[in-house]
Amino acid sequence: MLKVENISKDFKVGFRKKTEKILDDISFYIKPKEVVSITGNSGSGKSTIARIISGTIKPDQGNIFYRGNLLISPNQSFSTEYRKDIQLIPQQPFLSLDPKQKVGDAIAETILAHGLSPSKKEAAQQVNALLEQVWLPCQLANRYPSQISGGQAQRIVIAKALALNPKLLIADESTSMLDILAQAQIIQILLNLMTKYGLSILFISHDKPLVQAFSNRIYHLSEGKLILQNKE
Amino acid sequence: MSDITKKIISSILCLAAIIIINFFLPRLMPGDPVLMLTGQNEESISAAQYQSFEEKLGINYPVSIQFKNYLVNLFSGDLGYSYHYNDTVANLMKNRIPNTLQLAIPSILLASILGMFLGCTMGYTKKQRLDKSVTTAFIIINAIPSFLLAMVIVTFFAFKLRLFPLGGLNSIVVPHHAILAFGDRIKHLILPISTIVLLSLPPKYMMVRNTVKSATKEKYVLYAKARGISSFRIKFVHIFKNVCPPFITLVGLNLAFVISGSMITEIIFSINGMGELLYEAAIYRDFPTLQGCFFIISIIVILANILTDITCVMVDPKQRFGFYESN
Amino acid sequence: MKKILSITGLTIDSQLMHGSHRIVNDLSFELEQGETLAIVGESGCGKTMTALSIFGLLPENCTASGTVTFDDCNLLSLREKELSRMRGIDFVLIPQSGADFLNPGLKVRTQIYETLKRTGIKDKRILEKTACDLLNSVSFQNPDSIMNKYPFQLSGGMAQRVVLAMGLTFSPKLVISDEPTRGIDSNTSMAYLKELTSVFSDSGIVIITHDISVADYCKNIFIMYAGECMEYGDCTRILNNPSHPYTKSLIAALPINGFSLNSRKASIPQDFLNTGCTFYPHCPQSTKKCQTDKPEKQIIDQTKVWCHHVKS
Amino acid sequence: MKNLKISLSIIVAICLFAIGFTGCSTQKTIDSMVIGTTMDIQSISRSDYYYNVLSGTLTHLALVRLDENNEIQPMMAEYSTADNGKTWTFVLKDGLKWDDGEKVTAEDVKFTIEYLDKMENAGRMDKLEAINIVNDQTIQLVYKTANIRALNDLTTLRIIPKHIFENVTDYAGFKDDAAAIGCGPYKFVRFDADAGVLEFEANPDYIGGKPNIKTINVKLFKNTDTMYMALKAEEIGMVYFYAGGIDPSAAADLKSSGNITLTEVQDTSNPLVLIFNNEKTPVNSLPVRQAIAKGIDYEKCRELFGSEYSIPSNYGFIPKSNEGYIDTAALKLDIDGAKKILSDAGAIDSNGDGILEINGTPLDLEILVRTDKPVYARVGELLQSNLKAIGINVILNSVDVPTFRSMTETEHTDVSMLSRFTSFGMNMGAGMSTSYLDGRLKSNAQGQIMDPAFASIVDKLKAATTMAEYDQAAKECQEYYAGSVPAIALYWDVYLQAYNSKYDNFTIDGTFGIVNQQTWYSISQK
Repeated sequence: MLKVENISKDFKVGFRKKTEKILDDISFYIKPKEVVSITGNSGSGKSTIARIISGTIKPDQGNIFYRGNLLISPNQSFSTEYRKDIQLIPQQPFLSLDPKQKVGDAIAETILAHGLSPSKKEAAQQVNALLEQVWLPCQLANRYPSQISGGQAQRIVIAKALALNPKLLIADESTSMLDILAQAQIIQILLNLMTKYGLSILFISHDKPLVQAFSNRIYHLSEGKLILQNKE
Repeated sequence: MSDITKKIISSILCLAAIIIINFFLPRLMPGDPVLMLTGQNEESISAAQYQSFEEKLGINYPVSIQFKNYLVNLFSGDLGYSYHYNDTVANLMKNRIPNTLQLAIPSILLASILGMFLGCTMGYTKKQRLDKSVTTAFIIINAIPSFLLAMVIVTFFAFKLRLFPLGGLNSIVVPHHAILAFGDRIKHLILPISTIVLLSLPPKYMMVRNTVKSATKEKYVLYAKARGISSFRIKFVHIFKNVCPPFITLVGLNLAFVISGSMITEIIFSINGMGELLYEAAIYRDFPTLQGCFFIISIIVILANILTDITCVMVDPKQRFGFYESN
Repeated sequence: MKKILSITGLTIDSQLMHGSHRIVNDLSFELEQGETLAIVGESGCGKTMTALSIFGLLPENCTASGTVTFDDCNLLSLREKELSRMRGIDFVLIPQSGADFLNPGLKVRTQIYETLKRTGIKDKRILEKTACDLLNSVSFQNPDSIMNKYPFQLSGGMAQRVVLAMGLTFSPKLVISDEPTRGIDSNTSMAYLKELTSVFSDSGIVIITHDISVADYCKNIFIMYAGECMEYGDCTRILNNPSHPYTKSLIAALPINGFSLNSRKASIPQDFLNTGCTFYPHCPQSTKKCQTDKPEKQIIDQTKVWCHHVKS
Repeated sequence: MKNLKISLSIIVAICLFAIGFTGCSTQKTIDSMVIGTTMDIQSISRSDYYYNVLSGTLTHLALVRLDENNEIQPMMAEYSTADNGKTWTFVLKDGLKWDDGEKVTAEDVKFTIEYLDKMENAGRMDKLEAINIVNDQTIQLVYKTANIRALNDLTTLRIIPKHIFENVTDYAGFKDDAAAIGCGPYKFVRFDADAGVLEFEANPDYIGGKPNIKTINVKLFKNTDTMYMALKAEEIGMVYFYAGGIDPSAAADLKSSGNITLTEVQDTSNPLVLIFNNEKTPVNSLPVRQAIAKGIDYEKCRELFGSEYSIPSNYGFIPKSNEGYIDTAALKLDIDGAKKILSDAGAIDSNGDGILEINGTPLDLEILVRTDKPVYARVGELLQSNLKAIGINVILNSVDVPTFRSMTETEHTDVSMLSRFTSFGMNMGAGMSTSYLDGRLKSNAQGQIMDPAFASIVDKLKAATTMAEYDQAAKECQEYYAGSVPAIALYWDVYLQAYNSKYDNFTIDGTFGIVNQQTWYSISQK
């Protein structure tokens, strides 16, 4: 479904602007209904992969194909037609929520902005359905981000991404700051969604033992190189 | 291109814009440019005088040549001629800048040190009531108009208590001995400097206090406490270091204010300085002097900005060494 | 073995805008020299507050009552000055991730030196040597280059070890390690815990964590939920044979056990409840009694459990 | 203990005695006095306006001076006139010396007139036919036309040394100490810009003898409030501002401080004048002007804009202390009288809008005010409401200064305006304020009286060869003003001078007020 070919990315770092190769000629693929994980130490460039695939930054080299079509290349920005299909779940959910906006409204806003619902009323119904999907009670829609826990915020962000009926979810360290129970919930939810809607999930985490528990394939990123690891 | 180069280039562009505005403003403003540039509007001037001014100013030449002359003059240090003072603007400022600096430099230093010290102390203290009362006091001081504050200080310390002189930089009779003369000067400087310090302190204090207040919730402060580091060191080494960059920026921005904004203080304390020059120039519509002052002040602002940016980079190791964006 | 720390009836209340709020209720535990105790609970359960109350570093709006006996004196009744003299010497805090807890604006050298200076060393050369020794002892090959770096230039693991080295300065009697494993993968965290327990082998160690799997490295475990103790006892016993439903659900949710959950609602933030069992709203086994009565301490197999469903 | 008490009481007694003794005696010589001023003195250049003024009270002399009755008295020179005021001869007093020791000669006088004409466009040479040096001490000025009041102009001509200035081309930029060399009772010592102090010391060689004060310091203040504090704190002995007094609002406070004396000096200017343009409707009609003169609430005006010492003005408007002043009717609010005059002139309100019309033209009076003096706009508003009551509509037209000048002085757009008559301006030309009102003077006249009757009076003033002739013409002039109402002075005012009560016996001078060359010989200290 998604094919990443020979992606490279350099970053300029620091006051003297040294160039460092963050990603060096990496390739991998994701099939439908598959959980692919990328592990690596912090600073190894895992998030850069997530940001390239989600279209926030451009690669220096290489191409990314989505369903056989060229999605991203160094001179082609993200084509909007697929924007909805690929959704990023960021590491720090609170940063992507407006602290002055009720979480339900944040989801409804996404729905309305993409014209997925004809009216506000229906959008509200969709919000409730989405919250149900991520195991949250409907009442939570009326809370502000400061009134919910980290695990709940993460689930709100997943619900926001789900609103657009994506085909691929990129979870960037989505559970690393969560407690065990919350982490278990998120992973259960993601796995549920995968089977229910045929989603693919790109799970990015530093925690190898964690991803080994549920991934179809695991890649390890180290010094810019991506290596496929066999499941132990 | 590094950030500093970018900054310098934008400063040069800014300077160019200032020069252009300075040149065109009197020529585009309604009214006669000769009157504007000579500041002659109180006394009616005779036709002969008008003509001589016109020739001196070169107003009758085409604009391009005027502009060229203006630039040549500017770069040779000629900021124009004040017909109100019958002196070159450069000369006028040369006499006054030392006086203003005598006020400005100690004021900036004192206000910065005090702002930092009080801000750190009050932001860190557990004595809520003390913090609240000091902060409220500063808010009140900040709300007092500058001339009123200066007048209150003069009335109380100079007039009622007779502790300090009412104005000027020296006594009428300056003592001959160098140390006594220096003491005399210090005695005259204390009140005006205190006024400027009080005027420029509140924003500095508030900024430092609030930053420190939020920094006390930082993890590194908690850890430093847990390591048993003295609260003095936590305040003035640990938190200080991290409050520095925004503080330096604030002080840098404040520099130009202190130089031009000591206006009220200089007038109340009858000090022959830049602020007083600006004030008089504005009253008498002495445009050449006004323009000269603004030009110099803009240069100071630009320089202060560059300096601030460089200092910030020097102080902040993150900017100096660069860091990966944490993911 | 000598008893280092003994806490009885520790209760922490926090003053909020709308009244008082109980964060920690009636906790008791003790620690012996060389013992490692894990305090396990979800975020917000009050475990960090418990640690801070030992250090006397509770936020201003919080008050602690009960007794915290350390070295025969009640820490809660000490003055700030006396506490400050003990902090970092008699008991040290090893924070969760070194990089966040070190001052980003000061070099590692400065921060190690300022701790070292408390030993009375003034000579630059001796300072340097002692600091190098400390860093060597936490297996840094090149201590000098580490000391010239700023915390943000260190990797997470390096910063952790710097913090360990700083904790080692005064062979402390009590070490409290707050969330040593959050944000690092489980293999690394196990290695780190090993290092932690080995460098502080003579001290009593309290590990505060959300991850019940770290309990493998501890002698005793203390499981907290919403400010109250659920189960307290020997680690191996509890991990192999948990009695409390909450402990059970924690163990089940581990990756190794397939993230299984007893309840979908299990992680909704909990508040301390004045009546009944605090865990009853989320407990799969809850009954009417759980709702009305506080469970009494039950002792099963030397393990203390607070649950109505467990019979000794 | 007892000894201590005794010695203490002795000390106290001695102190009291000493205080009493010094307090009672009136000293003839005063060691020093500090004069506070807000005059903006930047340098000792002769072109520095306020320094030039100050030097006239201390270091520099003019040929003649005005005394407190505004009469001419000899100063540097005795004067005589011949040819009905066409030729004036001045004989310099014996022994006048410049501060550097050089003798003051007739050459210096000639040089000063010529030099200042060149450097300051003083315009004296245009009026002069010749300057004849009779001998070292005698100089003759021959005017083109006979002018009995030529001396008035010479009261402000401060003579400067030729040997210093003859090589000075940058007159304005000449700030050397030598620029301050004069021949008056005081010598310039120093100007300390940092301290804001000018120091003068008594000139021992001055022909008038040694003045009563040894050292005079002039302390420059940038704001009046601190200056008044310094006066109250006795840091300064008196405050002074040329052609101005203390702030009327500060008077009560200064008075109540107990150690300060306030003196009134008659203001010889007209601070607030409504000037009609006698050529333009509706004010080209005499009844309308007369009605307006009766329609203004002068009391309110003084209360709002004048000092508490201001006094009502009269129809002749030339202030009392001027040469040739006569009493004319006082200006008074008389609404019924104003209405009667207007209805007699045929003004009726036919459309009922409250504004009267004459021959169908409404009485719309446009008044020009300058934006740089906000008080004029407020006065304008007062006039608006006053005149509305008698059926005249006032339109205020606020313009900035350049526009004001071009409208009034260059274009002569025949509008009425609010302005002031300065003492100097009123004495210019033929005097009696004619330079403001004579319509023939296109250059700077504001009032535009084209009436031939007035022109003949002006000519008479100009042609006066004796003071009696001049006074007669002045009388006619003021009667003309009273009858034809070309301008209305809203009030007359005084300058308040404040000084420490320990000083006494100031002399008042027509040009400078209480600080002047004569004061230094009369002043005493308690």
